Amino acid sequence: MFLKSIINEDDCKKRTAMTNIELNKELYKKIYLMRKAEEKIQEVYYTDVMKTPVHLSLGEEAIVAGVCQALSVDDQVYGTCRGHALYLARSKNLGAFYGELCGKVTGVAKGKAGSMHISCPESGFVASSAIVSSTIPVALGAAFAAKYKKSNHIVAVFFGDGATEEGVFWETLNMACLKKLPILFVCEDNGMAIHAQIKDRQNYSIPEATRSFGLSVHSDDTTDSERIYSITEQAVQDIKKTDVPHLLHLKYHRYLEHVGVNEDYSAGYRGQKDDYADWYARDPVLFQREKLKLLGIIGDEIKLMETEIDQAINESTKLALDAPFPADSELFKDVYA
Amino acid sequence: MFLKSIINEDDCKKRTAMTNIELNKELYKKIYLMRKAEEKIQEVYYTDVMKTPVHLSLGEEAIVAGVCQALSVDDQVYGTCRGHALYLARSKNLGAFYGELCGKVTGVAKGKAGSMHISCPESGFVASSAIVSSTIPVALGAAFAAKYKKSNHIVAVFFGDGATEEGVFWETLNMACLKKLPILFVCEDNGMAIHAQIKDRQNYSIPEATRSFGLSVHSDDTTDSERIYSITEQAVQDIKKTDVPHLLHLKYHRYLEHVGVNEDYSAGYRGQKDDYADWYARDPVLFQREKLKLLGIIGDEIKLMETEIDQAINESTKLALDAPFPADSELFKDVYA
Amino acid sequence: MKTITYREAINQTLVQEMERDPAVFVYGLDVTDHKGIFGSTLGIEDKFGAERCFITPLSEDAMTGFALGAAINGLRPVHIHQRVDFMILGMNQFSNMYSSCRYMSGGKLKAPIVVRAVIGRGWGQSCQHSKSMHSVFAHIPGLKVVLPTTPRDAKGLLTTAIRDDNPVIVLEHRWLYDIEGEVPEGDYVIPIGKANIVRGGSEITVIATSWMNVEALKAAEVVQRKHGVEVEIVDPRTVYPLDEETIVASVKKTGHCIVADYDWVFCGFSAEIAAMVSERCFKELKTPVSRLGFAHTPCPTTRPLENKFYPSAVEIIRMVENKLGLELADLRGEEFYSYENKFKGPF
Amino acid sequence: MKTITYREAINQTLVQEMERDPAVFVYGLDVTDHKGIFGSTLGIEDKFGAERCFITPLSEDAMTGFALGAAINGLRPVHIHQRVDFMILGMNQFSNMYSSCRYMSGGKLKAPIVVRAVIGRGWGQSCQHSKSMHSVFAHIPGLKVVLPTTPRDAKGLLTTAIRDDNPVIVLEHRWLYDIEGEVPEGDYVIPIGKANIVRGGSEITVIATSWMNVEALKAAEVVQRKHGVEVEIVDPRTVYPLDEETIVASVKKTGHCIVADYDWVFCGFSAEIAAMVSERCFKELKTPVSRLGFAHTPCPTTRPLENKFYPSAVEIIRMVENKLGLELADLRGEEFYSYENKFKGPF
Ligand SMILES: Cc1ncc(C[n+]2csc(CCOP(=O)(O)OP(=O)(O)O)c2C)c(N)n1
Ligand SMILES: Cc1ncc(C[n+]2csc(CCOP(=O)(O)OP(=O)(O)O)c2C)c(N)n1
Ligand SMILES: [Mg+2]
Ligand SMILES: [Mg+2]
Repeated sequence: MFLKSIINEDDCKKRTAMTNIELNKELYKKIYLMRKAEEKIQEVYYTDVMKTPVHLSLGEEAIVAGVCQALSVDDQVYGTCRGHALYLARSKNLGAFYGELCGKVTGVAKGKAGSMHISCPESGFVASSAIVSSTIPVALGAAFAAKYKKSNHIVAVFFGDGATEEGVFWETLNMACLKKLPILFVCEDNGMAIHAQIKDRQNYSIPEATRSFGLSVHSDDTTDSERIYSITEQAVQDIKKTDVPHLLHLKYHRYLEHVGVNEDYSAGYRGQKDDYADWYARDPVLFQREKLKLLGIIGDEIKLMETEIDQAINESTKLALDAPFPADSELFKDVYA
Repeated sequence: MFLKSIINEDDCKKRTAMTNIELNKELYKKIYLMRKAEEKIQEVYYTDVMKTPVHLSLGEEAIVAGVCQALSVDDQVYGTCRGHALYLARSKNLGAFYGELCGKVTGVAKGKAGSMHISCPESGFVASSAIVSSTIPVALGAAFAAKYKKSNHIVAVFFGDGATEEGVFWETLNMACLKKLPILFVCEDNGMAIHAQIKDRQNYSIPEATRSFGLSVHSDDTTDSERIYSITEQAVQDIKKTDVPHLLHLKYHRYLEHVGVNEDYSAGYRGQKDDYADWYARDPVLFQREKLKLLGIIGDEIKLMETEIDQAINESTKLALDAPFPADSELFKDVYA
Repeated sequence: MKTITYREAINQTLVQEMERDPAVFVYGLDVTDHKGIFGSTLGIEDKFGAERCFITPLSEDAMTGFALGAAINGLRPVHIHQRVDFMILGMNQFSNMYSSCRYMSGGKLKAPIVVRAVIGRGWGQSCQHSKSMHSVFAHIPGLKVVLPTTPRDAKGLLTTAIRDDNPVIVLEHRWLYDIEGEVPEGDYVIPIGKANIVRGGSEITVIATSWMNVEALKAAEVVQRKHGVEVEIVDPRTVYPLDEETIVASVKKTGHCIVADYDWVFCGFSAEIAAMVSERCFKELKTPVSRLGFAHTPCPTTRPLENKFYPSAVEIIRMVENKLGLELADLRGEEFYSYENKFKGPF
Repeated sequence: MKTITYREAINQTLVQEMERDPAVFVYGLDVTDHKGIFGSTLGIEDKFGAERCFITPLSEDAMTGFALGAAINGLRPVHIHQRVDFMILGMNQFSNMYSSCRYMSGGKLKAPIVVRAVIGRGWGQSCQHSKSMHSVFAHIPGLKVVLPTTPRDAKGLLTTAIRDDNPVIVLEHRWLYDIEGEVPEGDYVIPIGKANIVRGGSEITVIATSWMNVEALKAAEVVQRKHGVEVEIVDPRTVYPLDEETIVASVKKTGHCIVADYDWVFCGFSAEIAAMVSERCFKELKTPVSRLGFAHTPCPTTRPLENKFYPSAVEIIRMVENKLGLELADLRGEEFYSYENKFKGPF
């Protein structure tokens, strides 16, 4: 199940030529897809057809959509166990997405990876990992390879605020700056690591401390994907021009529990939903839909985009559910090359 | 072989009452001891009686003597494989020092530890390690224990510039600040890690980056141990008053090869000896000897101090050489408590 | 004696030991939240305060070294990991520091540390949330490694571990948390280094670790019913130090030995047991020692492959039949443990 | 064929492979200095430039992950560590990332990485500069582990390792660096997974790894001279994948097996070999498989204890005598390898 219209292979070439309206429509489609794809998971998860812990992306859509929109197809991304949005930003293959979550042969990794390790190397989402911080140095090596091969692409690595507490993060920053590698660090700061608040974990300010390691840092808490797109576009240009690695420190609110498909404000570790009213008022999907309207796009056209996506999601899910599981012999395949 | 006169058990209590002259004599004795103890190793090493790689302290004496002079006997220190000076600053037991280097039963760890793991827990030099950075988090735990037990002592951990490149260093800084632990980080920056210059390894400035983690930082490149003593005394007071961990960033020149007993300027990795003429002109031993003279201490008195130390070193070495090796059965002892 | 779960037994032990000894404290990621490490640390912070029960930054390496510093200064840290896979970030401290700290001090320092970690299978936990690694830890001199199976063992062994003056790694299988059993209410200890004969039998010995005891018990019951053969099950409980005598005595009696270990086979604990038994029961063994463990692959996510990755009661039954030359029993209609019947929705 | 040292063989291999394939590059602490990792990387930077041969910060964890990122993007990193003990700081990457990267991508990614590390004994190297750890790495599916013994093996196996599309860990004993042997000048490969019969013999098999082959050869010579007994020595050369067939064939022939491994015994590679041989040669074994390895202690510094910590030719001789029921030979006057005779002064 391919969503042809959503991501265009030569996006990047077109982008400069893209009108503001086209750009915003594109962003909306991506954000809407992320939102609806996750909601579909929420819907079916209780039936146990997806045997894989899920760390949903609800709330962070603008970041992933905005950053990825500013990357070219040759630029790579690396992620964490919260990787659904990243997959959907990079891969058109919705069938392989749901196939993977359902553990089917149609999955992007034949069901071996599940949600926590989802990737799509053929679309430049090269790897994700459920060990916090562990793709960060891998992305460093990827950036080195890009430079070594004199390719002109950059590598973006996504991680949470918690990941900055692992020593390997600081090791990576140092090496990236020392070797002037084309890498963009994207810190998606939701202020939480599982149920622990950032103030109980960090004595440093992420932008300040990373700046002291030599990076160019840009912070924001917008839910406007176009703004994030612009920031990223600037960062990518800078990286290529100056050889200084950049870090985007972007805040968002995690809508759901850490892992799983439910809200859990009642658990008490971070206040009630009302305490986050400002975030919900700026919800990335709502925000972008309003923006399209402001740009003069009529409700019907929006509805059309949405319907196409809804249908694709429904069909992909159905296909995944109907697809076969891998044969037992698959267990021993691809351990070694 | 105990050097009674060198370190006084209630140093700390006396210290406030110490005159400037007493203090400087004390510092000179320690620095002289460190220098001569290492020179003795240089002298005998070629006979293979010390079967243990040695990372000598020549050049750094003022730092270790100055910092330790400002600590109380209850304050603890942790070190690295370059730990001789630290041992000599804290322990009066010269016999156990040479015994350890010679691998004899009289050694502080019965010869098991050798040079690279030397310590003297009973004198508050609790542990050292030959894995770069690996006592840094251990010192963190020790500082936690001090606070937990409401003791009023602090923990000082010594390490090189290279150690700051290990992620665990930054992890430790964060936790230390977060928990407001009574810890003093002492970075002995010789600009080298083995044969690698700092500019090829670090893209950050140690004081700036550590400050951004929330520490109070003091940098210096003095070879005046009294100055280092004063800086440390201030830092210790501050730590106790403010609960903010401190870092001393102190530069020095490593006189010898990384490991072993020789000069190796001819190897070419860091220029010739002449390039470091400014350091040698300010050599900690010379400097402190001159200062004593300026303070009006006559040559004879200095000579007397030196002779006592020289004799103690000679006797301790002889005793160590004559002492027996541990019995084979010792191999299996003290693996488990 | 009360019947309680494994998670309650752990929780009770922590409370009792913290009450008994003010030097004991508990820390790690997530230990104070409302989930409380699958329930095992719930209520501890409330009872003992934030000094003795606290969370940390996501810094496993530093926080592993931290325990050593606290321990050599008279405290008794209990460091907890939601998954053993995260504990590996502290591997340098385990192999280079914990292991040799006492030895390198000439016996002057002691390091009474407990590191608890959850191992094994959950619901599609995949390759980075499912290891066991006891074979690796036990390989390194200076460490002790414990794998409690029953609620009673969990309490008795954790109590001993906390009172032990050495680093002790306690690995708890996640599925065991729901297991119920009789547990004395007061204080008691189970020595580290003493195996448990889980089931007496005379015809074949199964050495099983952790969750594999549940599988082995089921297999033994089926084999008994179908073939009238009595399987003896020995749970070493502690990987290092190892109670060789109990194992050897059992195999000398039965002449057959299967090792069902909850880990990879190659260079694993099953290899150690097989090597040791093959040497010490050389004359008595009627068939070579057989080994069962994880498939030599990373752990996959999807149902059928995950089921095939892990060893199970069915494989033990087939191995017993094979070794004793029995016909294969018809296993249709048998009910084997499956998490499928337990899971509904998120974590 | 020229006679060169092990260190020259490694150096030659790096040069030849870097000339052959521009994707190969070499990095690690100290690889460009005047000591050049005991001589094995000397001249590489001069020849290939700083892009293809460079040092790094002291950041083993990040630099281990770095190789994976480079490898899955078409490069062929050779990451070098002066001691395997430092490599342990990258354990998370090895066990959680390298091992499963290909599997988790459904076979789309490949990770052609070589990690070279120096193992073993030097001059009072003590507990943190002397491990081997091959048993631990080999335990983890997805990794390959190689222990070359001779200069010829060093070149042939390192060549194969560099061309292999998987992570391969190559562990080189420091004392072997001085060993000389005939090595073909051109290109050649030795397959990973093929054991080497170092010495033919019919009466007893010694499976020896790395430096233990030197000890075993000496032992075999003494045993031959003193007792007229022919010892067969098999060097597995690669720990994983393991050439079981060659080992099994040898033991089936001799009926006796000693495993002399350069590692701790408990849950070690010697356990794996003993378990496998005991199973597959069950009928042919006349005595149980015996194991030799490090003492179950951290490695001490001082002379007598360090000598006792490591297994040696003398112990192999005694074990052979014991297994074959021979009288103990008088070993006075025999010359055994001792580093004492080699070392004069610093490193
Ligand atoms: C090394 C490691 N430690 C602990 C965990 C358990 N864990 C999983 S996600 C998570 C929180 C991560 O927080 P953050 O990096 O901010 O990402 P977020 O979940 O907020 O997106 C933790 C602690 C882990 N997976 N890996
Ligand atoms: C984790 C680790 N990596 C590498 C080494 C090898 N090594 C020993 S000392 C050293 C340099 C340390 O430099 P620094 O911290 O500045 O201390 P210095 O030797 O200058 O006192 C290195 C790389 C080691 N011992 N441990
Ligand atoms: Mg977060
Ligand atoms: Mg230095």
